Amino acid sequence: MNVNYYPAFILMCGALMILIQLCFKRSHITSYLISGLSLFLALLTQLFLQNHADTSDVLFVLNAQTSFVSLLLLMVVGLIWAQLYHWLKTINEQKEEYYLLFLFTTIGGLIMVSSNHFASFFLGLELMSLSFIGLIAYCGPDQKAQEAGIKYLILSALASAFILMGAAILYLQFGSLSFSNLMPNTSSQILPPWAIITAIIFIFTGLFFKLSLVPCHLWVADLFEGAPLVTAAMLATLSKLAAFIILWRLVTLGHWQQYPIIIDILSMVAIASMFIGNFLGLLQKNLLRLMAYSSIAHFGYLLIVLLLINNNAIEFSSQSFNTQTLFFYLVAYLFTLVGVFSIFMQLPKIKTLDDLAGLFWHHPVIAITLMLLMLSLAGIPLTLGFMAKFYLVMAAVSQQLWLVLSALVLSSIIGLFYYLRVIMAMLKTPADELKLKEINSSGSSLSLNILILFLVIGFGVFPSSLSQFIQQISG
Amino acid sequence: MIPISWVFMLSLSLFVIGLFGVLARRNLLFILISLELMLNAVVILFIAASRYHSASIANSDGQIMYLLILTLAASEIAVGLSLVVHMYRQHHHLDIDKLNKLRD
Amino acid sequence: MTEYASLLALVPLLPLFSALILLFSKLPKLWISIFAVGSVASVALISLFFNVIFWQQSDFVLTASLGTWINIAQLKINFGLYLDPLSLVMITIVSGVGALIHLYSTGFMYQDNDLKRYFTYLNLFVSAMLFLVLADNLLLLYLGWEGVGLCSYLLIGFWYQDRKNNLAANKAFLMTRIGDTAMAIGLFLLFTQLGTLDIQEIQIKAHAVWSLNNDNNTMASLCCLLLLAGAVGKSAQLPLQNWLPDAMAGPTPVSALIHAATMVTAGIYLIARNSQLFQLAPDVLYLVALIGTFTLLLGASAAMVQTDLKRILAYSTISQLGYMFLALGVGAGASAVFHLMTHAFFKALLFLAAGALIYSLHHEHNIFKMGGLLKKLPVVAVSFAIGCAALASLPFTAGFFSKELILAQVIASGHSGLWWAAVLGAFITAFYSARLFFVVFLGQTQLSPNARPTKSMSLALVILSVLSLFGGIHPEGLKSLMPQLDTDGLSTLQHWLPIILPFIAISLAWWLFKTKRFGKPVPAFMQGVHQLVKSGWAFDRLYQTIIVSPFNTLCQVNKDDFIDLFYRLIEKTSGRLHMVFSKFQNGQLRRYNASLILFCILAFAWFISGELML
Amino acid sequence: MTLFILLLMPLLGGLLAWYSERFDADLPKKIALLSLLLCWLPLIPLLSSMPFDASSLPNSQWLIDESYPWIPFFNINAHLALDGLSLLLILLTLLMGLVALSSAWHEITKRTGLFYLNLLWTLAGVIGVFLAIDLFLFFVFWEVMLVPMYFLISIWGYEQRHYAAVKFFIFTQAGGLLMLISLCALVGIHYQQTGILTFDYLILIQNPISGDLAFWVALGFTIAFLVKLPALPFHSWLADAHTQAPTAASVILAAVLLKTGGYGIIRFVLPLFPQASIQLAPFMMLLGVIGIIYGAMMAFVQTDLKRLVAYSSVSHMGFVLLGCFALNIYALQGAIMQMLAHGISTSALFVLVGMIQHRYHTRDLNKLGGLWLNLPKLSAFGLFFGIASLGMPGLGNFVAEFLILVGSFEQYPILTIFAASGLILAAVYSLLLIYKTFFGPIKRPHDSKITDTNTKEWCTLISMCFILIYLGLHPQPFFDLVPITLMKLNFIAADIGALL
Repeated sequence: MNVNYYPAFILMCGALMILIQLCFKRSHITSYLISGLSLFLALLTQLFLQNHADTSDVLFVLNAQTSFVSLLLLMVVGLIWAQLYHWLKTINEQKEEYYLLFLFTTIGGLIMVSSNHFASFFLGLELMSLSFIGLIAYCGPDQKAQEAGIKYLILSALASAFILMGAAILYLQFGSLSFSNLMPNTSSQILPPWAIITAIIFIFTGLFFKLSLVPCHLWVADLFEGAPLVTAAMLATLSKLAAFIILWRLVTLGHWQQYPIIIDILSMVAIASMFIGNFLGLLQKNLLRLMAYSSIAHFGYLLIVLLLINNNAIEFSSQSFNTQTLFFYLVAYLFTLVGVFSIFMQLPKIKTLDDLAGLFWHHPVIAITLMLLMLSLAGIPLTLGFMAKFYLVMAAVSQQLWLVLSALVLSSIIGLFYYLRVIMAMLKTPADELKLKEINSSGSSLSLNILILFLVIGFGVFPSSLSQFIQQISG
Repeated sequence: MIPISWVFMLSLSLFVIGLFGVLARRNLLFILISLELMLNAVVILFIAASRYHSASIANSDGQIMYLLILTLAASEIAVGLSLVVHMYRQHHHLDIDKLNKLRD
Repeated sequence: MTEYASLLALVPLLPLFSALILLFSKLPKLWISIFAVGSVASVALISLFFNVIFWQQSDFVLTASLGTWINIAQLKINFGLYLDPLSLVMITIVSGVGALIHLYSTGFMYQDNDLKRYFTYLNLFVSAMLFLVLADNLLLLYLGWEGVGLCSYLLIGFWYQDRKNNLAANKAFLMTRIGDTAMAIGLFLLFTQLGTLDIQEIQIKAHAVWSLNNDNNTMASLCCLLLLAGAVGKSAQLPLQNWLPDAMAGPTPVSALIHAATMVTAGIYLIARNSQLFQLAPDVLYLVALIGTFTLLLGASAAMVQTDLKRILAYSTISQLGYMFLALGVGAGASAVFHLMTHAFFKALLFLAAGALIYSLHHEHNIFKMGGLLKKLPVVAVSFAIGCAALASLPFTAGFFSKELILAQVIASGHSGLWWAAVLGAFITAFYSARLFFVVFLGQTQLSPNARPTKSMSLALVILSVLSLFGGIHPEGLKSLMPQLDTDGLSTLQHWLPIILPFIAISLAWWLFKTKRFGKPVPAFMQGVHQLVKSGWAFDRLYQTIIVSPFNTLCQVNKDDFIDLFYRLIEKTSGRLHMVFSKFQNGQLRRYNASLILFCILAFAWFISGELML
Repeated sequence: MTLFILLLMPLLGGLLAWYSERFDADLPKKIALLSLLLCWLPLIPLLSSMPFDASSLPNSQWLIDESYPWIPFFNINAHLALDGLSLLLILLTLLMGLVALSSAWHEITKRTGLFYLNLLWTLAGVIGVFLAIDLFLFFVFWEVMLVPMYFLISIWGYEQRHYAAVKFFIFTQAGGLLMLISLCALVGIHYQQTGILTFDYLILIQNPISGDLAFWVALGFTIAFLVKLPALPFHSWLADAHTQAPTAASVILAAVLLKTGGYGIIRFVLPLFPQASIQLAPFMMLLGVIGIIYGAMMAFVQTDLKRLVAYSSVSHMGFVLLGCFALNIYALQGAIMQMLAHGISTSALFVLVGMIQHRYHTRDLNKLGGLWLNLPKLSAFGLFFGIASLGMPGLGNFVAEFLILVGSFEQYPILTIFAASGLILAAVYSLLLIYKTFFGPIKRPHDSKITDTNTKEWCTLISMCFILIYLGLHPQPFFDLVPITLMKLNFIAADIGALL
């Protein structure tokens, strides 16, 4: 068994342990600890595997880049796990099954992230989607969660169907399902050329649904609002990270960039999601829906990375720099997002902007953290978000993608407005004090905020260590 | 020997029929059924492709994918049906158009 | 010669120091007036001392420098003072008349509780005027020029409670500012063409550069035209003259000092100072003469029909300044400055006498409400009589010598048409000064004076009367500075007509006064013309319609910044776009499925369209 | 290390002030005052050793130059350097910080700790902008100085403070993003042309980029600076930001934040893009002149006192733009002098407006009138600074405007004549300001508890008067301090009028 499978394997054992523990005696704390332990061990092995894993077999590609991504994934899940216990206490449901599904989604993510073959990709995708349905519809009586669960079920099934259809056509054309040899210029032209394009479009539909990019973005706001908070956090970070890595691997390994139409589709979708994502969020009152629309916009920005054609001649458009931009942007965006969701977890009763009123004057630490996270999302300097945007602009400018860049500027200005609205809401004089009184800023959440601040602002002001680490990985 | 493009056209048309089913139907059960139809359409293409390519490269990826898709369809339907039961118990109807509490 | 330099430096600085002391100190009224009058009197003494020293020499130059101001690349400007016969005459007038007016206003303004503010502004004005007159470069002259404008704005609006005074002050400042801006553009042109702003260097370089090839005299005439515009603005000549009558809103000594003796003469000084430059542009000189003539006719005719005492004197100042511009225009700079000197004496006398009148008739301005005051206010009556005589240029008064000289020069320079207009002006001047004297001092008394002018006011009146009578000595230095035209080839008519005319005008006025026709309303058909002339040939209404109201409506229309509306439009459209997109989010699952398929269809359609076009 | 201390002092001072609010209410302002005074320490040795006569100009342009590695991958380093121009502007910043502090002393009562934190952090950001030589660091400071100013306006402002604060933030951010793109493009092109990847201004200036893309990059930079220096099409944020900001914030905004735009043009646009700025010059000068006239016309009809002063600074900044792009030595010196003089005269006007608002709780010109009777000292200062703002000779503004107009006359005479008409319009709105507030009949019943200027206000205003007079009568040390000749502005025609 290849040493690189150990992290997934450990998580699998963790899940089994929880199952066995369920049979004997239901105790929330033990399942919490088991899942925590398995996650921690998986993280350690992943760290250990970081510097000498470079084998690749049929189903999985296990080089430095994928191990970095799975490391990032595990760290994000670890951060979400840290607040799971407090949040679950407030839910009057069976607690232990949540950890089970939680671990299964992580395993699905790990598989999907390092997959190099349609089979493994499909396996990971389904494992993650189905366990997500469970996570979403977890709270029985809550009608919104039910509705969200049904929507996610139907839509993800539809998306998988599209991806499979695309895979099937490509398999018919190229005879193999692994990503690396989807070379377009084979001798035998089995299917008419438009068939390959339709296959790619079908796969794009499925993946764009997962990434909630513009034409298929309608579901994400309802899911964020309907699903329980932690599930929404997982959806925002885990499923989108895995889907984007797959999209990136498909486009780069499969050299889909030299089809001019793919470049057009990608740039149109990127520009559309930047604008529509930001316009949707403009006057949005519900905080979670706001975060959903901002994630549409951010993945619109990230799509620019796929438009960059690697040629090592120009300084900032070499293969390694494009991957660095991708990873840096993912790290920055995911950490900021996890930070925002952990803040929301600490403010249970607060759902809309008006509830936020006066938070700054009652709980300064939480308010300042949320403020800095909003600035990081907006891309104001001295935050991680700005460094990510700087990488992106450097890469795009060196390839003279002026249309996309102007869209980036205009949409981030529009985006700036609703990030400022959140900050503005916190500064307003509070309408009713009681809602703010109930927030018990306990010790553990304070330390978590400090950690998030360290990640977002620390790396924002001194990004050299992070950028060096990413530079080594992307080779 | 039936030319592969015929099979391709068959699976594509089946796929589109399933797609139409998902869009047109309002009842959740029928949506699940048409989803099943779409997955079967894909399966046909995989089997045909694997059969077509078996001459040149002796790989049976297609068949393995078929097995995977079947298991997926089964587990998906299981979860779907549990949601259907749950929905019926709460709403006493299966019309998904009425499920629009989550809106902007 | 240099030991006097420090003395020269004192001349402009003394009033400035006293103004600063008055500003920051809390002195009692007596000390305030002592400081104010003392500083200007000492400057008068210094200028007298300079007069005595330089009495024989006709071409002396005394310079002093107070340090560098701006020194970048070519632009080297320092606070340099330059004394020569022309500026000597000017500082003697400014400080002499200024000291007398300060003395007079200690009495006139004594009850006013804002005395400190009054004397600060007055001293500041005198120091600015001295800077203007003594400046050796045009930028320092411009500093004095604007300083004088500022002080006149502050002093006109001295009684700030009354809305009318403030508007008059704003009008005065803005109209002079228009002239100043034109002059500033002249400065820029001079600097870019000649590379220097030093007055003497300009004269030399101008002659070197422009007289060589007479084709680009246009540049010289352009510079002179712009400087002329500045002079016209400051000396209230034709296009920009209707601020002076409204400037009478200020206290009377202020009108005497600023709007009769000193500030309004700054324009004449500017042209006289740059006479060599103006020589290079004969067409501009002729324009100066034309402006002078038209202004003198306008001023004289308007003064003839006024009823307000101070407005008559204001319009008469405008017309006398017209004479000086005429003299400058025909190239008789020296006679212009000579008339400036005599005019300063008798016009200041008239204003101060009018001030005494107003002071004693509890602020009455309308002359037809006064009458028969000869017996009641003897000193004021006598000084007023001497002033009117000098104004009408009766023989053996100071006015006579200077005006005759100008008329002779005009004839000598061959402009007979201008001469006839000047003579007509002289006739009307004599007529309205006589009318003024008869209406105010003869006939039966309507208002009886309740206060008598104080000692200091009477002293100032007496000294000025003496000066108006015997002040007609033509300063020697001026003749050498600016060439004179020989005036012996005159025909008898041209020699005797200007001397007889005043007597005819006075007898006409006496006849009209005797038949009680002065106060009567004008017959119907003359009503329109009378009103037109009374309002100073309707220049106020003219500027109101062409400049002020269009500018006002233009600004009001754009009150809230149409560019801002553009940004508000963006704000509204983005709000509406938000509404449009959020309408899609209506929670219908089947609509979400459709969105997925929509992407496929659109992508495929794009692909097909791409294919078909190839 | 002195420059970093100068930068860190306000930051730490701010934090301390905020923390000290727990102990007692008026400790923060004392700490803020202390930290501002401490900021002068690093500059004292510099000022004393500075040779104030033109003979011994410092040989190299930079008085202090410090650089530490920051992001090695892009070889960005935290490179701060001080030359004559930035020394002048930093002195202005510190001075205006003190003025803002004095005007906020009694006015701000609630949440004072946070107020002084934001105040000092804005100052730190601005000092950073004036010192930063590394383009990336400059951009970081450019954006970061906005955040505390946004809080100043949105928490302590007046009625529509949120709208004004957001508008201010978004306008400048849009400009900033445009600058980010042109910054990256500049570095990219420079790398292609010379093979050196650097963000350092000193290296970039060695061989400025050329070509048509350079024109667009220069335009990107200029637009970002035009938004900050409110030039015409992007000026509408200034009026709202000023009317809704508290006095101290609008003093800082008027005196210092507007100058970062002018400083940016002189420091980055002119030297880095010589050909492009020659091509851009006529349009920008036209924009400047339109700005002058448009600002004056707008100021003329405003009924709100602060809006009037805000639009007047749009007009003054039009002069700065005209001066910068006239591309000759007089106009450039004039532009720098105008930035200093305008900084002082407009912030003094804002302090006065703040004092009037503090006493009469209104800024509406129709309700104010005849203040001279009850508040003679305050009205005297109002008169002085109103006159200064219309450009009275003997005060700083005149020297600046004269130099700008002389410089630009040599390039485009007709354009300068229109700009000179701005002088008349400046007189129009300044006299209107003075007449409507201080003269005229008294409209409000005089209650005795409204006092005239107290000693603190008197001292700040009188010191500003003396500075303006010193600027007007003896500007020479300020001209010697800015070694234009040392800068790479070789295309400036220094020999005007040498026709002989």
